Amino acid sequence: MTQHFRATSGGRINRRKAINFTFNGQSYIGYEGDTLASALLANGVHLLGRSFKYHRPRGIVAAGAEEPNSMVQLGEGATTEPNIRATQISLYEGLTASSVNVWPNVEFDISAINGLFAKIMTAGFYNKTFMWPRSLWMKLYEPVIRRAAGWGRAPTTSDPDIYDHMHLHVEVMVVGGGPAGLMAALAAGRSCARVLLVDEQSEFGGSLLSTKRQIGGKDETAWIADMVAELEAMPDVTLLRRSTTFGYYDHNYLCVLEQKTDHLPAAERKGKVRQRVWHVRAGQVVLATGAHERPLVFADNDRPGIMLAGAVQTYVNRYGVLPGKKMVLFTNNDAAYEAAIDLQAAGGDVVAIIDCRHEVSGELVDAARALDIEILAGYAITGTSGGKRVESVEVRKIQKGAKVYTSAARSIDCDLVAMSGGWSPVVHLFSQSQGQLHYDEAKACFLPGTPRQVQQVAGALAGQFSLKDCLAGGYKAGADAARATGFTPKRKPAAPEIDEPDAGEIEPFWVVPGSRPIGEGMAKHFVDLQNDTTAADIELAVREGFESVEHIKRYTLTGFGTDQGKTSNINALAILSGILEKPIPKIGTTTFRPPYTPVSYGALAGRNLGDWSDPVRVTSIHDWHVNNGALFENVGQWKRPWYFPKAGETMQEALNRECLAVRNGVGVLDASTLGKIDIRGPDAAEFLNRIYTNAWLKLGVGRVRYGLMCHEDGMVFDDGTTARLADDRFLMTTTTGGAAGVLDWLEEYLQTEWTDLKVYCTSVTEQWATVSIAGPKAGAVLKKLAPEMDISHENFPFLSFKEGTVAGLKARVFRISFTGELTYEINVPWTCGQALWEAVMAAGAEFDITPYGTESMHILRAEKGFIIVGQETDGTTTPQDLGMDWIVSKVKPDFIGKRSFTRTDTARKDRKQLVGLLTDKPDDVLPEGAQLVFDPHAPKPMPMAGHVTSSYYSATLGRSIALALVKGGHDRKRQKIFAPLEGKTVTAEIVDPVFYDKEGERLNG
Amino acid sequence: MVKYSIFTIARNALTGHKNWPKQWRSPEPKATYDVIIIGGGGHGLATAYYLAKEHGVRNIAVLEKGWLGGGNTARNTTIVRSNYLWDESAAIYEKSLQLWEGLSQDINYNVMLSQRGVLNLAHSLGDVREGVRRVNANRLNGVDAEWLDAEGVKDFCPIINISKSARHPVLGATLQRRGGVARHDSVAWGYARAADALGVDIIQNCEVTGIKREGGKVTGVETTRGDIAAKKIGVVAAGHSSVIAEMAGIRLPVTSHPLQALVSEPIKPVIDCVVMSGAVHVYVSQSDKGELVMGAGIDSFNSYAQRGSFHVIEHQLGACLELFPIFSRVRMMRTWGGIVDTCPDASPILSGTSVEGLYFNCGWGTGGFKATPGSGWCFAHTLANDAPHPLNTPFSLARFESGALIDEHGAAGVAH
Amino acid sequence: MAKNSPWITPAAAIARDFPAGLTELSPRAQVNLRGILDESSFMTAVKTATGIDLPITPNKVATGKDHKALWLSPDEWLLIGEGEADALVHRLENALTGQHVAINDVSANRTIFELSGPHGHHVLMKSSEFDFHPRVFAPGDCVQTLIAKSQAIVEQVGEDAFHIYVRSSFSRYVGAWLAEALAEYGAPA
Amino acid sequence: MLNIDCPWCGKRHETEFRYGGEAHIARPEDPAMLDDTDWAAFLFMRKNTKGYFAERWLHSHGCRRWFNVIRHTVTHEIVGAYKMGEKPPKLPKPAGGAK
Repeated sequence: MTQHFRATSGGRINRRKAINFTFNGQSYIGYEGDTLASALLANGVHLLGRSFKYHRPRGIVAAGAEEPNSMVQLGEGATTEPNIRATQISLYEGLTASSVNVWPNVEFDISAINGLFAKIMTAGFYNKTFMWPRSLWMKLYEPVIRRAAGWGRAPTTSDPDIYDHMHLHVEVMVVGGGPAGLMAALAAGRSCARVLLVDEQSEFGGSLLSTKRQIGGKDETAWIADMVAELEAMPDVTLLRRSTTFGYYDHNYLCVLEQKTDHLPAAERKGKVRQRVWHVRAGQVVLATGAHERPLVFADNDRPGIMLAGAVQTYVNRYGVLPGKKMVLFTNNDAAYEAAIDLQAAGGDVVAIIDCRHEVSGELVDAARALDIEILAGYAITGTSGGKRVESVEVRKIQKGAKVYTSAARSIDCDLVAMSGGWSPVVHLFSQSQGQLHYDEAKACFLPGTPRQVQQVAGALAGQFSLKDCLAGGYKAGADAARATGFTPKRKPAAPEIDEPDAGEIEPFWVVPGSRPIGEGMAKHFVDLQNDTTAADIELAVREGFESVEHIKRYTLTGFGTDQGKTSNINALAILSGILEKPIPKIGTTTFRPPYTPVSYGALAGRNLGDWSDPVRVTSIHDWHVNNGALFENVGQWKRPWYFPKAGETMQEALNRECLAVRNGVGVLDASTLGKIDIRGPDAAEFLNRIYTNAWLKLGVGRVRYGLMCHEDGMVFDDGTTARLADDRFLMTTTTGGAAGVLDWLEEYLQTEWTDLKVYCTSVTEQWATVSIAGPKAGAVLKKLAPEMDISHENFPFLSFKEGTVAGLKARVFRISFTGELTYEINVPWTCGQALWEAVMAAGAEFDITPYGTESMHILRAEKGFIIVGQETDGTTTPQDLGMDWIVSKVKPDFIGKRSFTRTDTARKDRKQLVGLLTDKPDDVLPEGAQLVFDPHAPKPMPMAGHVTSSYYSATLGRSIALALVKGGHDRKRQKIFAPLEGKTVTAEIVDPVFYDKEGERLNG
Repeated sequence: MVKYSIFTIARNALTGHKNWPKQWRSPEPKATYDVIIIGGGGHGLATAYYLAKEHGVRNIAVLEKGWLGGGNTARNTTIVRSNYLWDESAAIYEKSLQLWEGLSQDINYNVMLSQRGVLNLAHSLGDVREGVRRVNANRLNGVDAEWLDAEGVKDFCPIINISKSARHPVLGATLQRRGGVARHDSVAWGYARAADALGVDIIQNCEVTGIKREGGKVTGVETTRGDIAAKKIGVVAAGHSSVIAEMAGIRLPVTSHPLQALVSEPIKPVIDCVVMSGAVHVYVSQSDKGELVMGAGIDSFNSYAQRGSFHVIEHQLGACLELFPIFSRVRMMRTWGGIVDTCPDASPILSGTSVEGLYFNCGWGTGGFKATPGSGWCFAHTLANDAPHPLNTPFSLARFESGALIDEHGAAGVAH
Repeated sequence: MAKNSPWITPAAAIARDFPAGLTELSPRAQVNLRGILDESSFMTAVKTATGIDLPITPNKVATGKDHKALWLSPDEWLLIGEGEADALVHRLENALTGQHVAINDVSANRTIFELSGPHGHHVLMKSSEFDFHPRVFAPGDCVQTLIAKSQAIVEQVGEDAFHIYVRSSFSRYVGAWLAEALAEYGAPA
Repeated sequence: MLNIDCPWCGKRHETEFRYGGEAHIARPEDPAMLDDTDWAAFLFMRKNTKGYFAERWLHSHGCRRWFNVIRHTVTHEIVGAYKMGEKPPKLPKPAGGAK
């Protein structure tokens, strides 16, 4: 194929570098610098897709982010991407793309049959039907609706590309690299402020890329190059191209999507970061986001070949493409005339300019006349024809304020309709930053009002529509921004001489009637091209009582497409204003929400995937566990060994082996993950006395005590042992998951409530690796490792600790027990953990020392009836519920949580209380989480008595055991209780929660 | 009320759709009503509807400061389910789900309830324990619930990643097949239309600025459209409950937070159920338009702004891609925020107050949308009888004094 | 000394894969010190024990002959020196007897990475929300912030060199993250 | 992403902090003397101000200090931060639009 619609010269494309690409299976050639849209237009391809509801043929409307129609499926396989606008795809060698949501193809799309039912498929259609018979909704109606859903397809495999994030702080961030933005960046940059300039295009210049201008004696290309060169030479100025500022959040926090490789051929992308999200905190923000041209709403304004006048100008001037050879321009303003003039200059033919204003005059009008272009003032397009491309327009003389135009129709043949309904400043980011908008009658657009954040606006966004005003406004905004952040701008340079035509006047014209009232006949006046919302839909919505603009949007889906209504929102608003006969400012504006344009999930996730999705914490003995076949359990962010299966062992076999080793010989556990907090100061004991439910003042130095912590509501939230290292010094341990929360909570009380207490808390969790050896042979192992330590029961009793040397390492050894067996917990510096572990394994070898994991630990402690916070408790459990009254001081006047114990519900006698359960059949292991009832025959909803919190097969006892919370359980010992499971009901007896060694005789080995 | 059906649509098509009546009137406020509902969202409109329909109260005004359905009704992720842990929660949400199941027919407005199943994923042994506990509790409470292991999850939702080497692997899930999604706007509009047909005055753009009281009883409200008298006032103002409470001189145990959500661009259907993961904060379903609808966790700080911090969303998408690697090249199209008022126990308040005639329905936190019909039904009962229905008796303000909280925090039941 | 002889650095297993610009430092003596700034005897005693005037300006580092002190909070500093911490702890304990202080040997509590070279800044920009620009953060500055979602102390030790102190249990994760963040810039041979 | 002014460390991103809810709630001197209503008020009743609000933050990943902030709960404007025990800054006059 050849590029029949490529102008013979001009454009910012590289004609020496041809690029091959494929669209809908057909091969084409474009040039470097093209977008997919410009290259397709150069090849005469206008039909890119179908609309959502009626599947009408659709083509390219715009040349940038505001494009409502031309979404394609880009690429294939693992890197395919749905719904990318052809206008935003830089052409690269080997690009493949296809139309979305068409079947079998875009030329012949079966679903176009929907068009026949257009009269029925009005706004609100779904709400009013598909209700009978009820059973068919899920079986028939919804599946059919769902099949029609969506545009493109997600890939079916994971994404091979890399994404990441950057964080940047600058004094001045400039959004938009058009003339105003460039000037703003220059002014701020020259002041030496740190500046970030961001633009979504592949090159800076904004509107200057689409127009021909002389600035200070240079053409626009030279002027842009000079500006960029000066900015690039500044060390603290960052320039981001192909980068869209998509979100403007609180406190001048903005997010930018930089597309780093999407314009490269596949082979050059490998190993590179594909997209990067920049998180920017800016002292001042200069918004210079420009303006979008508005379409005109007229009968059948959706045919391929009908596009925005500014887009025509862009295709002609930037890409050297003639989007058509016979163009009709339809406008309500002078500025759009430039598109006609430029097309004609590039070799196209402008057959007529239809201007809906009755009086037209001015520099641009004169220039068009000078080119012998016919100007029909006071006319409008009232219809179009053509199948997959516009072929002619129907033109009528218009009467001001008329609901229909009855004048004679004239048909004009054409292959391109350029339209311009005026300009809407791109207020999206300004709105996102909570700034209020105001409507400017003269300019017929919404402009930024008072900002809520520290920012400036400049250029077309600020209503500065001439280049001269843009340059001046941009410079001022940049200088003001720099000054506000403490920098001194250089003296303002003299304004350059600029050659530009006078933009002239605009006369708003929101909807163009045809020969029949809107909504009658077959003609459709599209407002939102992507969602097929028509002016008639808006009228219907109002008729049905929807008057708020938000209701209208939601009822008709205006602005809910992937373009988020960039070209349709203001037209919809104005049409609504006309119907309600209320001025536009009284209608309100719609809300602009992030993102400005869609952002891939991959970019938003950045590198926070897989192993990076959440920090992984490991102990210093982790490698040993891995090398010895441990399976791991996630506990908070920690990886803890779950159990250590040997070859061929089932999980239960491994657990049995591990548990029996502890009961009969010796086992070893990595307990390094417990939180450890050094608590020091003259008031440390008093502090613990207030924090824990039990008494701490009299604990002797060298002794250890177990404690429970409650929140003020009386509910248990953490537990652990605390050792008194010195009169004024304690070492507290917390649960693995609770460490950070407990430390914050301790600091909260010290810093905000009890500021008179002299206590310091220091986290030492990772200062100490902890190896726990448990079992009747634990003493023998320790003796070998610490021959000099007196570990006799008299001199090293339960709940005490000793400092000394273990395996040649300086260590602290605690005699505490979570298994009920003789246990030594040995603390050595974190970095010596593995050395200690290996020494323990070597010393224990003769006793067949067995490493065990969290699961065996849970079984062993359950045999002893010890709780695990978070398993036996769920935020609704008091110490008394757990049968742990013994640890709640009756003497202390106050401690955290005490007052709550006497509330009427908390003091109830029939609260759920911790008990043991023995199933009638010893082999039945109740599922953890089984619900318990007293009457298994009660009808549903069945009154429930509690639930199983822990349940295991105990190899020690040769049967199952369970812990449960049961209503009034403490007084129900020996009663039967039932667990109605799916398919069977298990009967159990309520027993004491201590199943093994009730007298605690095994503690001493 | 004109009955909606395909036949009515066809008939109207013949006349160019020029004869559709308004779905609800826009009446001027009267001087006096029997009951005033403050808040024209789903819950408020449902309350008015059931008051009129079930209790015969006809002289009702719903006062809405903006546009009806414009609060959290318009801003949620549309998930409907009833698989809550505690008996009290399960009962009220199950009542709600039962009302959902006949709602389109009841109010003659298709709310597009799509019961395609809700998975709540478990990622740790603790999650599994909680999930199994909830399934068992649900079953005994008459709420449909199943436990699926990881393979079962994959069968039910094939695109989910159940790799054991994932940072937070999927170990299983609870499944409620009757759970699903509904069309959020339609719920407000449908209730509004049905309530209006029963004579309820829905008054939009009418902001309440004061609660009038005499001798410890309410006598009416001051509004931006004048004073309106009523002996009973039901406040259903979601995020703004505290603001109204302050007008009446009472305090509530609620705080308001932003809750963010997002949708992707519409893509061809890839996921045919609702997947929720409380542990990694992912809530996904796909709308009938093809958008992936996703909710995030609440922002930690108090706020009345309908926006939150972006890192909450970025964090959520990282977790999302762990579960659904094929979403990486799908693009986020729109984000938004609502204001939820949350109670210390993550359960709602439907209760009278120390001011006679003043009732509050609030504190639904992130779980409000699914409760809409049940909440309205119970609150209507409470307003009509000046006494709570057994279903909402546990959700009184008194529980904060007695300590009888209904703590859904631990049970992953808090999320959406 | 015996105490640390079998010392295995927490990131040892991955450190051999680090690209140029990233290393795990050999162990340093690290002592966490808390005390009341207002009590002049405290400052004097610390000066006696360490030769350092503790930094009282937030996020500054004071450097003495054998040690340096990093400001961590209004009543907390991290003292760093070569070798074992015991001697330093003893000197501090002796000098501060009778005062309300907390002195903790935390030498093993944190792993120290050194990030250096032309891309150190970029890696920090990828990994942290803190502003490490030379105008804001310079040699002699330190900061407690998040690096790759993990709490860390970052100290600038030279024009292009940073020390990153992370909790030892996070060191594998953070080390691997930093290595990967550097990878984009290619490993100079 | 709020930019929160830690009174010691200066402005840092919100992710370094933990939220602490309403400020200036003192734990009762003698909880035993309170009836259930007053105790419930201490436990659960919090101001939920729409407007300028005094709240607590903890610089949990920085200097680990708790401090107070005055922040507007609609605009999220931060008027100032102050240390525990210090007097709050003067509130600005309610600005237009920020009800």
